[in-house]
Amino acid sequence: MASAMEQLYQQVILDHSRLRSGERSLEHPHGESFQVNPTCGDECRVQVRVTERRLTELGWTGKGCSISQASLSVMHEMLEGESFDDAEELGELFRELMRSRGAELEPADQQQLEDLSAFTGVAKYPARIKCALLGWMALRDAMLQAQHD
Amino acid sequence: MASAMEQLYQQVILDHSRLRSGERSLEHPHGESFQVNPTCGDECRVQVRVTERRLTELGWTGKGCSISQASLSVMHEMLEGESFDDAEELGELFRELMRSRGAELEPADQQQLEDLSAFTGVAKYPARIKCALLGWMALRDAMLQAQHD
Amino acid sequence: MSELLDVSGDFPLLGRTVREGKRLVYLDTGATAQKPTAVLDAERGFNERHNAAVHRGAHQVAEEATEAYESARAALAQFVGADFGEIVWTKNATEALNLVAYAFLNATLGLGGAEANGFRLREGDEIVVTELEHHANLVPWQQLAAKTGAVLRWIPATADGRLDTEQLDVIGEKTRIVAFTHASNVTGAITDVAPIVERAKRNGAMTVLDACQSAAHLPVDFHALGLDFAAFSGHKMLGPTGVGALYGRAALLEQMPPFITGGSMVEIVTMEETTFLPPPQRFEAGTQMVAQTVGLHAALDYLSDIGMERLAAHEDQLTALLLEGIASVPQVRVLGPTDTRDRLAVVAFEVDGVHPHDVGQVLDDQGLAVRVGHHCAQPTHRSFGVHASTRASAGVYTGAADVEAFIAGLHRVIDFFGVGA
Amino acid sequence: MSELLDVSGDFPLLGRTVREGKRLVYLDTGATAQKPTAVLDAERGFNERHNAAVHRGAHQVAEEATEAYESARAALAQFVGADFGEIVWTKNATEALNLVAYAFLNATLGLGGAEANGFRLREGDEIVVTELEHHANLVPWQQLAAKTGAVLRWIPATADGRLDTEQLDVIGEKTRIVAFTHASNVTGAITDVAPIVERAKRNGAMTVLDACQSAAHLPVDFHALGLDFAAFSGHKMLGPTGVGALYGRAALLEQMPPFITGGSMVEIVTMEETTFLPPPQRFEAGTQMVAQTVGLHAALDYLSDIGMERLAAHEDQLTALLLEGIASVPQVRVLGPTDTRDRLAVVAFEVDGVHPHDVGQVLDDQGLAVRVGHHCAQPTHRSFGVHASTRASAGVYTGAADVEAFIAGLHRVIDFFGVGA
Ligand SMILES: Cc1ncc(COP(=O)(O)O)c(C=O)c1O
Ligand SMILES: Cc1ncc(COP(=O)(O)O)c(C=O)c1O
Repeated sequence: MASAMEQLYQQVILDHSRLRSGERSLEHPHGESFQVNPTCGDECRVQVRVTERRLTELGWTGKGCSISQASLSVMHEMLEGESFDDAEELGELFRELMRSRGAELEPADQQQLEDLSAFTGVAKYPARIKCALLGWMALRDAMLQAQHD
Repeated sequence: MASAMEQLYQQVILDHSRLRSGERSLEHPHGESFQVNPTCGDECRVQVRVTERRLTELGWTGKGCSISQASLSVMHEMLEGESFDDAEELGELFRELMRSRGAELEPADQQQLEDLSAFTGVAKYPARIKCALLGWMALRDAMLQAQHD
Repeated sequence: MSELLDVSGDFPLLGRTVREGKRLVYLDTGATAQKPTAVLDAERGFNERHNAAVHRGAHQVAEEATEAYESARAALAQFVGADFGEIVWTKNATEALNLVAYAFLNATLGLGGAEANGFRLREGDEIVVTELEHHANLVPWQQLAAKTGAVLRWIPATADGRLDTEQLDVIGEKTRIVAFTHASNVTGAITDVAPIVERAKRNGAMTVLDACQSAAHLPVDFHALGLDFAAFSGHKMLGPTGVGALYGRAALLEQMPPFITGGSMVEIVTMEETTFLPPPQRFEAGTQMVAQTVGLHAALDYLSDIGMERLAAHEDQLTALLLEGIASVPQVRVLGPTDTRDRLAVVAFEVDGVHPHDVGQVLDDQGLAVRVGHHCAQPTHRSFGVHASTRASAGVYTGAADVEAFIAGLHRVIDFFGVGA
Repeated sequence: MSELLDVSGDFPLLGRTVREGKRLVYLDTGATAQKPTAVLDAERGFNERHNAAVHRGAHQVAEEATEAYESARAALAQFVGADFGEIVWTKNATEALNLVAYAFLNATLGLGGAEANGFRLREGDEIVVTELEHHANLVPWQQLAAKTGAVLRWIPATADGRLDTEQLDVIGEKTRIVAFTHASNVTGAITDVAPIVERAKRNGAMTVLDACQSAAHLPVDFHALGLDFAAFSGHKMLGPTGVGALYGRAALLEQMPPFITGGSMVEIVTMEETTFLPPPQRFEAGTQMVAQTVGLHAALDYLSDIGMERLAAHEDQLTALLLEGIASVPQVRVLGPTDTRDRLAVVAFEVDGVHPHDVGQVLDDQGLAVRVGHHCAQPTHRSFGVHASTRASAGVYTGAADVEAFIAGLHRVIDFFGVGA
């Protein structure tokens, strides 16, 4: 059996932390949010362009650990082009996963999470949950902003 | 043998706390000092009139416990009319007594202290030492002031 | 009369003797409470297994320390009827009250941006306190007034040591802050909070409750009381020294500029400037009293196991015994209500012709530990025309035998100083 | 090389395991130290026998509590080269630094009378800090500057993480306060205090030393250093959480208006105004962390028994081992001096291509507890062009085997993330 740490650093995560899908600044974003992890000073900025409650473009920049960077990369892959409703639903499911303390997920949820299910191991490390959620907090904020404009 | 508390409240002390020798306000004092015991808010004011480094008049007012009032009363009886030097010497001896933690004094000191030796028992109660010394702090201050004017 | 509690065996200190073998009768719980073994074990257990810097680092012990610290916060929030994020750890109630006063000062000096507008004072704004305050809930407001040009006003006390509810008109249009005690640590009187909060709200003033005595002896629910802020101390609630807390309504904490600044409460720091974390972290600068929050958590569990209603009923009976016993000594005058209605088991009194220090000394000689002095409430004493008093106060571990010993002690005081009838 | 100390058996927490049975190697002493049994016993013993309100009441337990509290102060004063009345208890170093900053603010706002003139700032006055400060010795001064119109300036760091002594000219005629660290909690560099104090004195500025790291690991003598103020924390010195102290030169403490106000620091209180006690009481409002001062006293005794010179020599050897071991890993860059001269056993570093959080996680998996992040010193990190690092720090209980395990752990990090050469 893989150790807790090996479960934490699944290959998907290590790959995405190098892939950095969606790492770019957008021009004229409709919404953006800058978030900081106070423990380490890790930062990320998420920007969105929106048409009819749909994330037509999603870009991010930032510096951080493999967990936070991979989380942003997967977020981009899964949500660019998707509707607000889908983004909110996925975000909520991901937050739930992070609160699960590493318990097994229902198969349906696992399926919906796709690559995000690789983050299951993070939930066992309370100090790392913030890393995984940092980009998602920024996304929620950026979407809120885009909605209000 | 008398208990520590009976040694604390010797008859001399109980008598002086009622006698209150020297309790009065002076007109045109050359020096005066007001002191407060922060634990209980007990207060005293000591006033002196001085001729050639001699305490020609010494008066006090205040409210406080039997120890503090008796100490003022004995102070007045022993020091009115005496020289600064004698007052300082006695004050120093009394402070020493208070630091003694209730140990027996040398016979010579005991003799010099006269009624003040009744306060030996106070030194066993750290919280009460301030009560016994309150008036003496005020006297020292008042003398200092009188000297400077 | 229901059964009194009988838990003194849980409190190691109460097993000791004083003054040459006399059983200690601890009647100074109003000043600070003794701690049950469960609290000492919890604190030590934390230090032996989980001590580390919280909210930092990724190692296991640090994770456990953080979990212990934050779960103490959750327990405290639940205990006093607040939300998790509404509890700020402080070293004691005094710091908690100062935190609020300094938030007003810092906002008035321009910090905190537009969000902090509600905390800016203008000359002529009024701060209302009461004549029954502990110095901790009076002096910080005097200082704030002196620094901002605000005016301090107060609700007076009645002759029997309650707030004079006929005089709530002191709270008016200009009032910005109403700081008042939930229970006087001198008279024991419990404040009827509702009309004060109602009047403060009507005038747009914020309310600050000193819950030091109440949170330790009564069930309290800050949300139900509609308060903006409340302050209290762990050491009065069977917890360790060195830990207290501020309750602040979430929306208000959000708006407040910080008080003490430093590590663990910042977001981005450059040499030039700093942005701050949201509450409660914004108000928790530097390494916190982590082991003490764990001890307090155990104290709250201990109190909850007993039940605050049951504790209050227990103490009501002790109040009745104390007042009854004292009434049998004609030389003694109680400073405070002489009936048990809305009253804690805190009884301050004068002995005719004997100074409180002397009263306390003779009681001490019999193993009776009481408090003498002004109990950090000089104006309250002045309202009774005295400058000091003796005070007996009870707690969860106090029993009927303690009260009996105390009354016998009072008779000995009368005899010793010869002030009998 | 002399013998290393071998005292880890005195520290219960170090006997535990983490992460499925791995021996805990605690290398986070720079954040907070573990506590020897003697400290835990002293604190508990106080709570079981002597706990009561200090400086109040006339009963025996209160007398004993007062004696314990004040004798801890005396021990601390002696330990750091100060007089008894020059030690003010605080909850941590952060509060101590804020106490000084707020004394300046309160004096500037008119409190404290003519005595406090030396603490009044005028627009354009300068406050000098350094680029090596912990946020605790930076943010309070930023805030003070923002509130008073004073200007913040700073002494920069060199490329190897020391203060740039070529740039002490920042301290000049307009300088009123020079606040600087005795030892950086990131780079470990120990400051040469004398030239800074000399220049501050020459310009009539007050000096404030952050002695958090130094007082815990070196012999310090504040009088000999000629300092005006110094701040430090008990929890870094093997003592309990929740207690720290400010050293202040007697003549200056006398002149300072209070910071936190409330009970036990007042003389006469009326509803209208208040007079304050002399120092140190003036700065100790409310019920203090009494049990924690007793624990700290035991910690000081423990350290004195070992001898601070011997401790420093022990840690010097560990520094050498750490730096040597790290030098063998080419992917690792030390943020700070790479020789042992004037340097604590605090080593922060970068691993090329691996984020500190990830470094720390893999170390943690092997039982190695280090700190990751900015260690409350963002500007210091920025001076190295990074925003976070991993930090290993040693203490009295650290041994050569711990350092070996750590170096092995670093190799595992390199392997795990595939960043080997
Ligand atoms: C150099 C330095 N200064 C200040 C502090 C702040 O100390 P505390 O958090 O105990 O207030 C620390 C420790 O965190 C430190 O290492
Ligand atoms: C009513 C009241 N308010 C405030 C305080 C201050 O609490 P602390 O000394 O724990 O800060 C006390 C206790 O001393 C109190 O009884």
